[in-house]
Amino acid sequence: MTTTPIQPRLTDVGPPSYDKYLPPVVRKNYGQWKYHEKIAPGVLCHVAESGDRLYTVRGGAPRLLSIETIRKFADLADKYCGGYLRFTSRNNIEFLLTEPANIEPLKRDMAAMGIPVGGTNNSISNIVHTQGWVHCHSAATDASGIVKSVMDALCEHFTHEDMPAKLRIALACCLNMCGAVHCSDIAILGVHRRPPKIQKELLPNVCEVPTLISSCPTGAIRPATWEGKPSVEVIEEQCMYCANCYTVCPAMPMSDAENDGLSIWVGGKVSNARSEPRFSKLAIPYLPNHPPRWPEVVEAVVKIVEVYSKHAHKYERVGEWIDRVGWPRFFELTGFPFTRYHIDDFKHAGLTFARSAHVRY
Amino acid sequence: MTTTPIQPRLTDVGPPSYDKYLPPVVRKNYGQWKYHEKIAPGVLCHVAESGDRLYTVRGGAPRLLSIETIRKFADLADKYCGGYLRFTSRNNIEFLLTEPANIEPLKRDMAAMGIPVGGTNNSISNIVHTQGWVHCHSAATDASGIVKSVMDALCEHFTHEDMPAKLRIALACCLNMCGAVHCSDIAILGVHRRPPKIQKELLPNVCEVPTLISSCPTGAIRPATWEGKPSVEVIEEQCMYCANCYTVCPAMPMSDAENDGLSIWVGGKVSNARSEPRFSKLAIPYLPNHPPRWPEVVEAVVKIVEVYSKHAHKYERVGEWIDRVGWPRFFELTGFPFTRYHIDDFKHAGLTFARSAHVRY
Amino acid sequence: MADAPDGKKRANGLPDTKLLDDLEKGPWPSFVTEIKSAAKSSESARDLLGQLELSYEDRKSHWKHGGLVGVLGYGGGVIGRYSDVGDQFPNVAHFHTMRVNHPAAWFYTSDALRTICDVWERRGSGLTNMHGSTGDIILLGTTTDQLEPTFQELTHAGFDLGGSGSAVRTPSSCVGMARCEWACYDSMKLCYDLTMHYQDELHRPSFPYKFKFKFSACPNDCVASIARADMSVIGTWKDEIQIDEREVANYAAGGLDIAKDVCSHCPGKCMDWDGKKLSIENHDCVRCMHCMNVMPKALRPGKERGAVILLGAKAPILQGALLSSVLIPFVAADELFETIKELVSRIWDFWDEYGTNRERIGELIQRVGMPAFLDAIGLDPVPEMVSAPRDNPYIYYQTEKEGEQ
Amino acid sequence: MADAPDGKKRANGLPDTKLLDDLEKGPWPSFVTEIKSAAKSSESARDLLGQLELSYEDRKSHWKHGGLVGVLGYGGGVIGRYSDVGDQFPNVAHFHTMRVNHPAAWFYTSDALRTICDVWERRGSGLTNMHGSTGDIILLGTTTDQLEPTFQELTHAGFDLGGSGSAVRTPSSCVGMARCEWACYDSMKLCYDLTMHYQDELHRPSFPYKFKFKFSACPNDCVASIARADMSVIGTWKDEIQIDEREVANYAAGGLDIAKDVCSHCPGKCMDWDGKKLSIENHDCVRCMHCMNVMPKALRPGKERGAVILLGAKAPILQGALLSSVLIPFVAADELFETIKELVSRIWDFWDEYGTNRERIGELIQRVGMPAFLDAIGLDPVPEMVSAPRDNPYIYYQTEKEGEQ
Ligand code: SRM
Ligand code: SRM
Ligand code: SRM
Ligand code: SRM
Ligand code: SF4
Ligand code: SF4
Ligand code: SF4
Ligand code: SF4
Ligand code: SF4
Ligand code: SF4
Ligand code: SF4
Ligand code: SF4
Repeated sequence: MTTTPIQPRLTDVGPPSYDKYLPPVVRKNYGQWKYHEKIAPGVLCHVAESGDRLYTVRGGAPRLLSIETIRKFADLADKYCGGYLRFTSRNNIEFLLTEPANIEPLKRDMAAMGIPVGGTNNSISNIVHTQGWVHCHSAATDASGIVKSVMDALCEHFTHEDMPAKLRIALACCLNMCGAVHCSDIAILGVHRRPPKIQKELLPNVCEVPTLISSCPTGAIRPATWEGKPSVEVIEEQCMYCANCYTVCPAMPMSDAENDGLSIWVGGKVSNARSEPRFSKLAIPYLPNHPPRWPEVVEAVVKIVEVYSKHAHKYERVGEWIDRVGWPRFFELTGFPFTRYHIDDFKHAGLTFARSAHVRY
Repeated sequence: MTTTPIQPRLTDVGPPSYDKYLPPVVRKNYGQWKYHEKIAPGVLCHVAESGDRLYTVRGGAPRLLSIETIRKFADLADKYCGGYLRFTSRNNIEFLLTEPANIEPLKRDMAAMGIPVGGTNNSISNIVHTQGWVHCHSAATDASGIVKSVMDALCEHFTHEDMPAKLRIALACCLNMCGAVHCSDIAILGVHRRPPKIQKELLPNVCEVPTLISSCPTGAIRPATWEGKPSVEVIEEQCMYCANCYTVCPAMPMSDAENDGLSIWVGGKVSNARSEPRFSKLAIPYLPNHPPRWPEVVEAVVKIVEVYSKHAHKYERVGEWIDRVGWPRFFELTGFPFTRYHIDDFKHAGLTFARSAHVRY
Repeated sequence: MADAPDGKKRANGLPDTKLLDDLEKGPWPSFVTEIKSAAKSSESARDLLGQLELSYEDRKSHWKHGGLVGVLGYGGGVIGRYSDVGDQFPNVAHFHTMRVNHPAAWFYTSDALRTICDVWERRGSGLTNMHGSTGDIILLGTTTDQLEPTFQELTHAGFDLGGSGSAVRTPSSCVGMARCEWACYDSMKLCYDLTMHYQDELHRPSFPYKFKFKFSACPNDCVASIARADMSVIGTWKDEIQIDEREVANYAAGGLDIAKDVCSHCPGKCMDWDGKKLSIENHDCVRCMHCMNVMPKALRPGKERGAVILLGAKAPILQGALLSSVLIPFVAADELFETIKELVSRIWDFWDEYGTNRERIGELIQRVGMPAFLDAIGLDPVPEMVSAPRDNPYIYYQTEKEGEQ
Repeated sequence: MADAPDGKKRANGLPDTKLLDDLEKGPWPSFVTEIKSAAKSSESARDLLGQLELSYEDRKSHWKHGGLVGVLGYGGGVIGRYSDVGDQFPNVAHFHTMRVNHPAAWFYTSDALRTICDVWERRGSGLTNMHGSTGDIILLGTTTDQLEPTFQELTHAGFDLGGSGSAVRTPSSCVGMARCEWACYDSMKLCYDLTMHYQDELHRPSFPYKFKFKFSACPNDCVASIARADMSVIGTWKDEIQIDEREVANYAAGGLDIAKDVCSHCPGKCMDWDGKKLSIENHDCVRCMHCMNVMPKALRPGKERGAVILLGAKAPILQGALLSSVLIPFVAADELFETIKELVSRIWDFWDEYGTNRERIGELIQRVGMPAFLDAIGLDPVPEMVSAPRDNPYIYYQTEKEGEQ
């Protein structure tokens, strides 16, 4: 290993050009695609105006990949598709073929590698997720372990297109929501349930008190002094455990093995198809952190998937289905208790009250 | 005139019993109505399980009634329906008949009195309104004069059931909205556009400063002293002219002949039929006060009625029609300019931003 | 009556009203004509006309902020009103209105109306509003000394004052069972019974602010209760919509496009018309009334009837307008009176204790949060209370109370 | 590698991971297997495994708050990370990630991937995320001294760092024209061009907070731009949906229930299928994509293509999550690059001046109000910007500016 600069030192080269790694069939038909067809779960066929056909074989990946696995993907790409491949916005891997005859052999090799083929159309695709205990200081829970546990339980819905519509699950390990879970059909969100524990000795050295105070959305942090130095105190009843104070100040750690855990949210979506994009809404306020398999979380997600796939009409996303049948039915069918936590009490709370006589019985 | 108490002095007698003035056919069939039929504009027929029929003839009234007119109504009731009549929740008068043969003679007598018959089904009913310059200190405009002017222009829609659905207009002469205009198909609302003029000398004697300060929704009122006495000042840029300070303190008058005027709001509704109840939304931020006929207001309301009745589908209320065609179309069809005032900047403003790619061109 | 100080000419004893006269033209009945009609025998009506003309000229109100006037032992029911041009119009220098509690759903006999007219001819301007926006009979304008005698004559005639100030306001109800096939509970009787029950709270203001009740016997909400009442009671039903197949067929035969005009507008998306048979998935029906409104002969509400109780509507000031929101999704018709009494007393207790000056109940709930409000009044949260559960993760977990789940 | 201080046993040089081992079972590919695979040749991967097992035991993260580390002349692209159990797991005591700007729409050749793997084998843990939530290639874990050499090797291989901190973040785009028949503009090229244009803003944080761009070439929004980008550019079209009648008939013949599956879900309520012919009232179409999604062979976007530009999405903290909202309802495809550059510079000027520390653009707009924001960036209000006009009457009239209307 060396620290000597390779000459010349390049900066601001930016990413590779957008067309640098495109397969020839894509270059030729760029912007000239006519339609696509379903072939099988995990296999798409795009047909160009020219008549050319591009076959995509999609596989599920754990996102956290070792270079060994990436090299195996590269080998498969060389073997079946001239070395061309891509990843999707949900961390799946896609092989881009022009030879339909290569599809089945590729699928067999993927199976041998343990890569499930699927994730297309009305299947459950990969879970968008975040770092968790693998790399983040802020995590109220792990990410990869829950994702693995949930996808193990749902894998057959990845490999079969058996949902009423697309079903998208995401996980974020804290309220920063790096996984942007807030618009998912099902969202799993790590939560704290204890106020920060102020590290009084550390605080004056590592944090700016005014920044810290203004970081709190509910004004729970007040100035205080500690041994003559500027410090803060937390009004515990005003704290709703968002951890933003910890983000700006390392001396306000939040984690608490007994009280941290997960919440489950449902009915969000991103696409503009049919209904407008919308946020996910609270389904379960708290489930405990039970590694390595988080059985309560897996059970809850599976329950939602089952109830949804049984009751929704074709083309109804989770939120659209609930629109039609109503939230009371959602809670009745899933058996999840409806609690005081489900009723919003933040800034725009009043707008979520049921301000009509539209009631289902 | 006397001030000697009539003996005994009665208090808390409450209103007449709910069934005291019911006509016999209603007493007999109370709670036993089966269905109703349309007979003609302004004429309803309710049929009871017993087969009895009750005919209602509805007339428009100016709400502000002299005892002379009320006595004439009483006479008509005696002549045609055993003395029974009622008023509606929108200030129309209803004669309650059992003899269908009496309908036409009654209508003729009403016509002779200048009372238009109508207001039923998909007509434009009477305008719910408030006191205005007739009796309120708070009024940014008159009520009755505008109502008269608008109803003159719309009277044929009162007497004909020619709207796609019910169309309900309301007027309130200040932001207190006694007319509860906030959920009307078309609302006419008196507005101020100038901050209160503080009457410094009067203020300390008639107002409580803390109450006054807390009355301001935007915190525009600050404590001040005037000649040593506690008083207030108004930060004019923070004032949005709601007049709540004037409601609690007479020394903060708002009226300003040059700047007071009207705003027009559309698309609200109250019923739960089809869509949920909803607020009216801003159509025109300001029209001047031009008594006695308020031509700009009349023109604006007529324009909305025309555009709506031309473009809405059957059973679509104004707001439901706009839901379908979109607000851009509403502004395009009416020709009303869309301005910075239309974009909400109050508490929940962000929730009214168009947070989707759903756009009509 | 003499010429006014500004020297306006008067014909027939009436002031010269060039601007207002224009409002006697046109097809809609004229309030100016009404004022003139009263002015024939009432000096205050005459001066009202004069002052109003002046307002039309200067484009502003000539009334001053009200003062506290009333009748013995009552804290409300009268709105004090003084002119700022009382020198010009001495007969409206004091011009208070009296709010008289109307009979439920505004039913009258000709005699009842005449009684009121007679009192008001003797005691006031001869002008009224039939009715005020809250529902009262508004007796428009009299002087302070007439308040008590008017009141006494009214009570002896079986009428009483309505509400004003920080009190229960005159409750009102739709015509309901008296004439409407859709009434799911007896809105007129309930309105009357509760009005009687709350006489004290109505006449003697003791709340942080006003409290309004309105009663509509079905979701069409013909008294606009959801928009205008702190407590809105809206009739509904729990079981299945009653279908008369024969009448459905008649409507279809009569040219109604059932698929388009009925089913496609159904917000529950729960109706299906196959050209022959109308089927309704009642489980998904949101009880909106549309299908019944269009086919009143064919469809009717179910038989298990009652009401939704909603809370909190109000006009915009201070924090923005509110519609009432669901508090209890269903109360059977025969339990409404007791349930409301009990519920309201718990709500008022909380409001009394925590409501700030001029804070309506809907605003208080927004301020303290619905969960805290429900705790306080001892009601369990149910999903019917919300259009959707929260979407923000800012949850005040109460781990002490709940322990490990 | 020696036994860890806590004395856990290790088989094959790997730490004992009873809990994690369970996650190697089951049908879904295992991240534990991946870490173990890297751990065969990487000591840091081995210690990561050990520390993660410890986290699984104590149910908490063992990472400390990050520190500022990076490469020469860049202010971002590296997330510093330190272990709080560095004594037990010295090889992850420092374990920084490098964010590498991915190629548009994540296209690679096998060689490109191998190049990255080779660099990361030499310089880091051998672990990656393909990809991070913002879109970067995440090189997961190395030490401070390796940052600069890794960077240099990457730039020579044609890769550069992505964003972090208060800077432009790595923009990302959907696969668009490369493979999708619905692409209404060239999302990959626009993403690339703007990324190049903003290299300085990307590498040298100078904003109040982060700024993210995402590009989806049609309203299906396959990169979730509306939920995750400060500026979301979503393809759409202005003219009429292209209909291939023959293919519509084929779908119907193939068993598709066009009325139910297509028309009844149309949010514009603008489609009609009479059993033979599909007609669309394009004027009312909201460009939602549903009909095309269901019948890709029969329907296609119109020919006058471009994009909607939306602004302001973000995660919940501080004031609650936001979706982007419409700023410009339509920009033609060939004007996007120039329009966005110009618009963004005005937006950033305003944000620079008025944004407070850690205030995203969406929050700033909420704070100052959309009308004031539009004034500041010199854009006229249009009704497409709102779902509905205001419903509260709290209007700040500017009578001086406007005079009498
Ligand atoms: C490959 C990918 C884009 C990329 O650049 O990577 C992609 C590709 C396609 N999307 Fe997508 N979408 C991709 C992420 C998304 C996302 C973003 C996300 O999930 O985070 C969305 C928004 C999801 C949401 O609303 O929450 C998305 C919403 C759609 C929709 C609308 C679905 C709906 O009904 O709401 C369609 C249309 C459809 O499927 O009928 C669509 C359709 C398609 C089509 C059919 C477009 C085409 O003609 O090529 C592509 C194949 C879809 C399939 O998987 O069956 N794509 N698509 C992404 C694959 C992710 C994955 O591995 O699962
Ligand atoms: C008489 C009255 C009740 C009362 O106690 O006074 C009444 C009576 C009836 N209403 Fe109403 N409504 C009355 C005010 C209202 C109001 C309140 C208001 O306008 O302030 C509403 C809510 C309006 C709104 O949503 O803004 C109202 C919303 C309805 C609806 C729902 C209309 C809709 O599609 O949204 C129906 C059903 C219908 O008309 O199809 C209805 C239907 C009816 C029926 C047909 C009910 C029946 O079977 O008897 C009655 C005759 C209606 C007609 O006029 O054609 N009534 N109705 C009120 C007459 C007011 C007037 O003089 O115009
Ligand atoms: C007479 C009446 C208007 C009318 O012409 O019909 C009326 C007139 C006044 N209202 Fe009202 N309100 C009247 C129904 C309403 C309604 C409608 C309703 O009750 O259904 C509302 C909206 C619903 C609500 O309560 O929110 C209403 C909302 C207000 C408000 C705003 C209350 C709020 O919480 O935002 C005020 C301001 C206040 O209370 O200080 C107000 C205040 C007033 C005052 C007392 C003026 C004041 O600031 O002191 C007005 C006296 C006028 C006068 O000189 O006679 N009035 N007021 C209505 C009562 C007649 C009746 O008893 O039947
Ligand atoms: C690596 C990544 C998660 C992942 O596993 O994929 C990530 C990781 C972190 N994010 Fe993030 N964010 C990542 C994508 C996102 C996204 C999604 C997106 O960009 O599409 C969001 C939501 C969208 C948004 O920007 O609002 C996101 C919203 C946040 C926030 C909240 C920002 C806000 O305005 O509310 C923070 C807190 C902060 O900035 O201080 C944050 C902060 C962080 C920090 C730097 C932790 C911190 O407080 O300093 C995390 C470092 C973890 C680590 O040790 O590596 N991260 N973060 C994603 C970046 C990878 C990449 O470059 O491709
Ligand atoms: S969601 Fe929170 S814990 Fe997870 S990676 Fe992002 S900042 Fe870290
Ligand atoms: S966790 Fe959030 S609410 Fe609690 S003190 Fe910190 S910033 Fe405030
Ligand atoms: S709306 Fe305003 S001005 Fe009109 S009566 Fe009510 S309080 Fe008076
Ligand atoms: S008019 Fe309204 S906003 Fe203006 S100072 Fe008075 S209370 Fe405040
Ligand atoms: S609210 Fe319902 S029950 Fe009452 S009058 Fe109106 S339609 Fe009839
Ligand atoms: S009442 Fe309304 S929701 Fe129920 S079936 Fe009829 S139209 Fe549908
Ligand atoms: S966003 Fe639209 S154009 Fe882009 S990949 Fe998805 S479907 Fe295709
Ligand atoms: S794109 Fe959407 S709104 Fe437009 S016609 Fe198709 S389904 Fe309807």
